[in-house]
Amino acid sequence: MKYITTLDGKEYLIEIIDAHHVAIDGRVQEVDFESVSGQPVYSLIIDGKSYESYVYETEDGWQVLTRGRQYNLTVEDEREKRLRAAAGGSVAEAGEYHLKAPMPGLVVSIPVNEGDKIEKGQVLVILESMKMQNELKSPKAGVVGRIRVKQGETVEQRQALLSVQ
Amino acid sequence: MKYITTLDGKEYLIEIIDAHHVAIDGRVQEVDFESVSGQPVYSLIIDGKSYESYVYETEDGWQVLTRGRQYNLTVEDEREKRLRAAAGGSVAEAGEYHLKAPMPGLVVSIPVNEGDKIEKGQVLVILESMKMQNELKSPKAGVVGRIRVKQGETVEQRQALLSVQ
Amino acid sequence: MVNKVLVANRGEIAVRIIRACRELGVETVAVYSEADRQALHVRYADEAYLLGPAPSRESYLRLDKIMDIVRKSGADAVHPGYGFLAEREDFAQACADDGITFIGPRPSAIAAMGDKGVARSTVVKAGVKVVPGTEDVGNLSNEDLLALAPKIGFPLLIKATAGGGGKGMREVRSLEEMPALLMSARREAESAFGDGNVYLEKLVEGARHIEFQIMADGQGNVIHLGERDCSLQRRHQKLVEETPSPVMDEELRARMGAVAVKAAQSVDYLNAGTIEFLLDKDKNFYFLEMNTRLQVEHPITEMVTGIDIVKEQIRVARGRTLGYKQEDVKLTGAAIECRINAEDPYNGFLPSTGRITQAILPTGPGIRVDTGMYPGFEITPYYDPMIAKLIVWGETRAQAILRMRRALEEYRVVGVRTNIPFHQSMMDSTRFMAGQYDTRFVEERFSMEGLAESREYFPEIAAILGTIVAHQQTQRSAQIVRRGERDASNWKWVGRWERMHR
Amino acid sequence: MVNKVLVANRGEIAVRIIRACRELGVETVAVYSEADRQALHVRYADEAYLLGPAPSRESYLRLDKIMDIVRKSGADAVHPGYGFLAEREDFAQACADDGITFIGPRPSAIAAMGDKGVARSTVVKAGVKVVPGTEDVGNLSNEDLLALAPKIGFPLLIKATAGGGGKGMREVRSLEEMPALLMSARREAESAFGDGNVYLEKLVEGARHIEFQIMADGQGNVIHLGERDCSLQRRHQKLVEETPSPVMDEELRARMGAVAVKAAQSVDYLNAGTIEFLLDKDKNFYFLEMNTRLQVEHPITEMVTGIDIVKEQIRVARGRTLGYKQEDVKLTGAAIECRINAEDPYNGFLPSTGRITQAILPTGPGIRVDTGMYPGFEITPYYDPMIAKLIVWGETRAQAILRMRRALEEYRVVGVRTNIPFHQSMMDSTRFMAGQYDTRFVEERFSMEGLAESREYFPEIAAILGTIVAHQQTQRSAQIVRRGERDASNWKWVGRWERMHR
Repeated sequence: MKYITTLDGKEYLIEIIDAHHVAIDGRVQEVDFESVSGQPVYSLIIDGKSYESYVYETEDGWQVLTRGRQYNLTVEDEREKRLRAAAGGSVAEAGEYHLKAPMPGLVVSIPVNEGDKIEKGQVLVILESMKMQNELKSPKAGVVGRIRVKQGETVEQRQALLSVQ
Repeated sequence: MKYITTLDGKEYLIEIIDAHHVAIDGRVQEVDFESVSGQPVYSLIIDGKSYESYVYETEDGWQVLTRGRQYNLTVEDEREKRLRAAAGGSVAEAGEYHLKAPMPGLVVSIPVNEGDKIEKGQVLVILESMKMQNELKSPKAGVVGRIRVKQGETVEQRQALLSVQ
Repeated sequence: MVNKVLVANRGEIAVRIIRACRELGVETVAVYSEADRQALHVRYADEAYLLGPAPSRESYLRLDKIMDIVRKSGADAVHPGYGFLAEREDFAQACADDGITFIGPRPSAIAAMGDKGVARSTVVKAGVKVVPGTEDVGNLSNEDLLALAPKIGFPLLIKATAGGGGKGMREVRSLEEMPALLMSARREAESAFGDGNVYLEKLVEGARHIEFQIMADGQGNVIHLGERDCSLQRRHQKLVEETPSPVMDEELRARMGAVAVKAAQSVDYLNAGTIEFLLDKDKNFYFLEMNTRLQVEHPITEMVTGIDIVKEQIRVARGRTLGYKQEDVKLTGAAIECRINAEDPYNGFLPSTGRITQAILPTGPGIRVDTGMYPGFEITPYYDPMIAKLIVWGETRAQAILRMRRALEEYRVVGVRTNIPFHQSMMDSTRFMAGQYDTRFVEERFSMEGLAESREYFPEIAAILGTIVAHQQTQRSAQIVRRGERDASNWKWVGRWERMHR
Repeated sequence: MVNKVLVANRGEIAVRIIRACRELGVETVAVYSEADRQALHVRYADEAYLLGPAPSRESYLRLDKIMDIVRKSGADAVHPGYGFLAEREDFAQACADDGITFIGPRPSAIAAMGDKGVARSTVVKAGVKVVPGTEDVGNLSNEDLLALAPKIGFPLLIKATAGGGGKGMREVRSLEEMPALLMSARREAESAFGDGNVYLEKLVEGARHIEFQIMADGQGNVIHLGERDCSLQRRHQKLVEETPSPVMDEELRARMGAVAVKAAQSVDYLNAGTIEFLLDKDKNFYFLEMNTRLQVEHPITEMVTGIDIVKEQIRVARGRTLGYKQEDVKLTGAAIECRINAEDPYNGFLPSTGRITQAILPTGPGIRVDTGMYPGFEITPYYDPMIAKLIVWGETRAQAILRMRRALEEYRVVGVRTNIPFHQSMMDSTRFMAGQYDTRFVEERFSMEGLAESREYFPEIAAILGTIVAHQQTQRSAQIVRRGERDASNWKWVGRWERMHR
C-alpha cells in the first residue's frame, strides 16, 4: 500500500511493504513497530534507533508527538490524492467554518450575534472549563451564521456551537 | 440472594439486598461498592470507612487482601451448602491430590517415582522459575500416581504434573 | 487533638495531606464529589464521605456539608489544602466555634490577608513596601476604579480581592479597554471565589515573582524557609517554580526573608503561609500578597530544606513549637517543579478532558511526582487542569534542569493531552538555562513553534510513524466493512463472538 | 570517551543506568530479549537491539552478541549493571581488547574477587579477617569438600565460587545431608552462572550482614559511602536493606570502612564495589566477599549521602578523579529499601507471573521507586522475580519506617501477587522496629500468620467484600448461560456484537 504523506510542506512517498518493511521515497527500511500494551502509544525501532510516539488523529490529518516535538501531517493514498487534486485543493478553506467545543464546558458568553461581520481572530464564544475561561476565536473573517448554543449552557466536547460563513 | 460465607471457622449469613445494601447476620448495612477502573481491585465504603481490597478466586474459595492482611473464605449459596452437607463434607481431602504447576517454569527434577510411598511434606517436583528453584511438596501422605512430565520439560501454569493417591 | 483530620480538598493536595497524616499515625477523612468516587484521595483515606454533585459549588465549596461531615466522622481537625475553602475566614471560624483544630492560620489573619486591599494597607503600616495601586479601600465600584486608574498609571493589573491563581486577573494597557476587562475580571472572580470584588495594582515590568515560605507557631516564633522563583507564568498561572531563585544572593535572601517574617508578624500569623513579592531589575522588591495556606509549589522548598512542611503544619496546629529555628534551615542543592496540566500546548493550551488510559511516572533519583491521577481515572471539566506536579532535585541548578529534562522525556500520559512538551521546550530554552526570565517571559518571548527548533527534527520518522498508524486504521475499517458484507456466514460470527466474550 | 553507553542488562537497573546517562547527556543503547521488546529500558533508550530469545543464556548472557552490538551501534562504553555478565572477567577483558570503556573494575580485580576462594585468600594476605572455610583453593571435588567439612565444623554453608544473590547456596547441618546439598547447590550454580564450583564457609549464627559501598578512581583514591544492613534475607536473598545499620556506631563504621577500603586496595580496585561482612553479636566482623559491580540496594546509600553512585561510576570510568573525598561523605537521616518481588507471601513465596494490568506507585516526599514495570507489561518466568525497589528516606529511622508503611499501603499492583504484605508485616514487627534482627530472622522467627496479628482484623468487611465479588460473578455466569440458551434470537445478537465492536 502506497501513501503520500505531507509534513511541513514536504511530500514523502511511503510504501508499507509488510509488517517489517516500509519504503520511504524508494528507500526500503526495516522497521520494528509496535503499539505499547494496546495503547495509542507507538514504539518504532528503525536502524537501531528507538522512538516512542503518541499519534493522534485530528480532523485535518495526524499529529505525531515524538521526542518533545509535534509534527502535523496528512496521509493520503494515491486515489485520495488524485480526488483532491481534481477537486482543486482543500474545500474547507473556502467553505463554512463550524466552531465546535474543543472540550466539555460551560458557555460563559457569546460576544457575537447572528449576521455580524467579524474579523479573523475575533472572539466567538467564551467557554469555561477546568475553572479557566477560554476564548474561542474565528480562524477567518466572515459573517456569523447560525448560533446553536445559549449563554449558560453546558456543552459536550465537539458539540457544534456556531458557524462562520 | 443469600450466601453463607465462612472465614476463620466462623460463618456469616450475608444477603445481597440490592446494589447499595447488604445484610450481615440480619443487620442491614448501606454499602458503596465499586470495582476501581474495571480492575479486580474493589473499593468499599461502609459506615464512612473506606476499604480497598484485592479479591482473588482460588480453587478452594476466595482470598480477600485488605489493609495488609489476607482473609481466606468460602462463599456458598444455600443450595450449595445443602448439597455439600448431604455429601458429607469435603470430598477433596479423601481423594486424589493432583499437583499442578503453580507458575510456568522448567522441571529441574522429579525426586519420586510412580508407585513410591511418600510422606506428607515430601518433595515431589523441583520447578525452576524466575531463576529460583522451588520445591513442590505433597500436602498428604500416599502413593505417587501417574507422573505426567519429564525432567527438563517446560510447563505452563496450572499444568498437571503428577498425582498422589 | 489532631488525631483525625478531615481533608477538605481533592486531587494531589488531598493525597499529599493524607500522606503526612498517615506518617504521623493520624487518621484521615476524605470528602468527595460524585465525580471523585474513585479518586486517589478517597481510596487512600481511612474514611470517605460524599459531598454532592461534581460542580465545586455543590461539593467542595459546601462549607455547611463539610462541617456536618466533621461532626459525623468525629474528626478533630481540618486541613483545607489550597483553593476551594482554604482562604475562607468563615471556614476557620466555623472550626474554631466547634472546637475543631483548623490546620492553618487564625481567622483574623485570613481576614486581614484574604482581602488583598486590607492586606496591602496592613503591611504598609508595618513598614513593608507594596506595589503602587488602590490602597486601603474596600469594595470599589467600576466608576471609582476607572477614576483611580490614570493616577496609578498604565499598564496596570485588575486583581480579585479574594483572589489567587490568576483567576479574576486582567492586564490593562489603556483606559479604553478597561471597562470590558473589569467586567470579565469580576465575572471570573465571582465564579471562582463567590466574590466579584477587584482592586488595581501597577504592573511592574521586567519583574520576577519571588515568594517566601513562612512557618509560624503559637509561641510567636516565625521563620522563613527561603524563596521560590515563580516568574514563569501564563495568564497569571504559575507553570514552573524553582528554588533557589537564579537571581537571589545570601544578602538579598536575608533582607527579603526578614521583611516576609515582619509581614507575617503584622497579622499575628500562625502555621504555614507564603509572602509574594515582585522583584524588579534593580533588586527593589514589593509586597504583592500573602497566601494564607499551603502553596501548590511547597514541595520544591521541601526538597532543598529536607523539611516536611505539611508535618510541620500539623505539629504547629497541635500547639507545639516549630521543629526548626531559622539557623537550622539550610538550603542544599536546587529544586524545580513543573506543573503538568491537562491542556494542549499545540492548540492554544486549551484544556483537555478524558479518561487516563495509561500513566507511567518518571521515577529514580531526585524525582518526586505529586498527583491524584492514575490509569482509569477520568479528568473532568469541573476542576483545575493541573493533574500532577513533577518535582526534581539536583546538587546544582544545572543538574536539576538536566534531571527535569530526563523526567519529562520519561513521563507518559495517555488519554488527555498535557503541557509536557511545553515544559520540555522551556527546559531547553537558553534563557531559562541562564536564569534570565521574568513574569512576561512565557507570553512575550516564548512560542512552541520557535522553541521546538531546539529539539532534533525527525520528519522522516514522524512521516513513517503517522503513515503506519493511518495504514493500520485503514486496514481495520476495511475489515469492518468486509465483516458487514458477510451475510451468509453470520451464524459463524455468532459462535466466534460468543467464544471470545465468554 | 563515554559518549554512548551500551547497557548490558534489563529491568529496573537498565532503566536506572539509562537515567544517569541521560542526565549526563550520554547516549544510550539498550539490548533486549524477545520477551522484553516492550520493556521500559527499550522504550527509554536512544537505541535498542534485539539479542535473542527470552532465556538469559540465549540473550542477556550472550557476550558474543553483546560485543557485536557494541561494534554495530558505535557505543564507546558498556555498563553491565548487576547479575548476568556483570562479574565476568571475560566481559571486561573483551571491552578492554576492543578499546571500549567498561564501567566497572579492571578484569584483574573481577577475577581476583569473582572467584570467592581467591578473594578470601587475597584479603587474608592484606590482613583482613575472613569467615573460616575452605581457604586458598580452586575447584574442589565433592570428596575434598566432604573431607574438609568436619574440620570447619557444622553448621556450614555451601556457596558458589562464581556466586551471588543466594544462588547455589545451601546450609548444611550435618555430614549426612551434605552430598545431596552439594549436588543441588552445584546444579543451581551451574544454571545461574554457568559455573558449578562451590566452596565451604562456617555459618556464623546470630550475625548481621553488613556491607560497605566503595568507590575508587584511577588515581588511587578509594573511599567508602557508609554501610548497608542487609540482614533481612529469605533463602539467602536480601529482602530489606537499611542504612545506617541500627547496630552501627561511628567508631565501628570508621574501623569497618577502613578495612573495606583496604580490601578494595588489595586488588587495585577501580569504580564502584561492595565489601560484604558478617558482624557477630560481639561486634567482631569478617570479610564475606566483594561484589565487583553496582549493587541492587545502592539507592539507600544515595538517599543518605546525596551522591549519585551511577554518575560517579561514569565519572571514574572517564578517568576523572572522584567527586568526593572521604570527609565530604556525610550521612543524613535514614533510608530503607523493600524489594518488591512477584511472589505470593501467603503461598510459600512461590513466584507469580502474568501481565501487570494496573500499577499505582507510592509517591510524595522521601519516596523513590526504581522499577522497569508498568501496566501492560508481562512478568515472565525467565528472569528474577524482583519487579520494583521501594526506597524511602526519613529524617530518622523511625520516620523512615513510618514512611515505608505509608508507601507500602499505597502501592497497588494488579496482575501478579507481590510480597508487599510481607513487607507490611515486617515494618510492623517489634523486632524490626527495635532493630533487633539477624540473617536468620525471616526464616526462623517470622511467619505471615503470626505477624498478620499486628494488623487490624476486619472479618466482617472481608466477608462482605468476598461475598459481593462472588455474587457478581455468579450473576455474570448466569447471564452467559442465558445467552447460550438464546437460539431464536441469535440474529439480534449478531447486530449487537457488531455494534459493540465497531
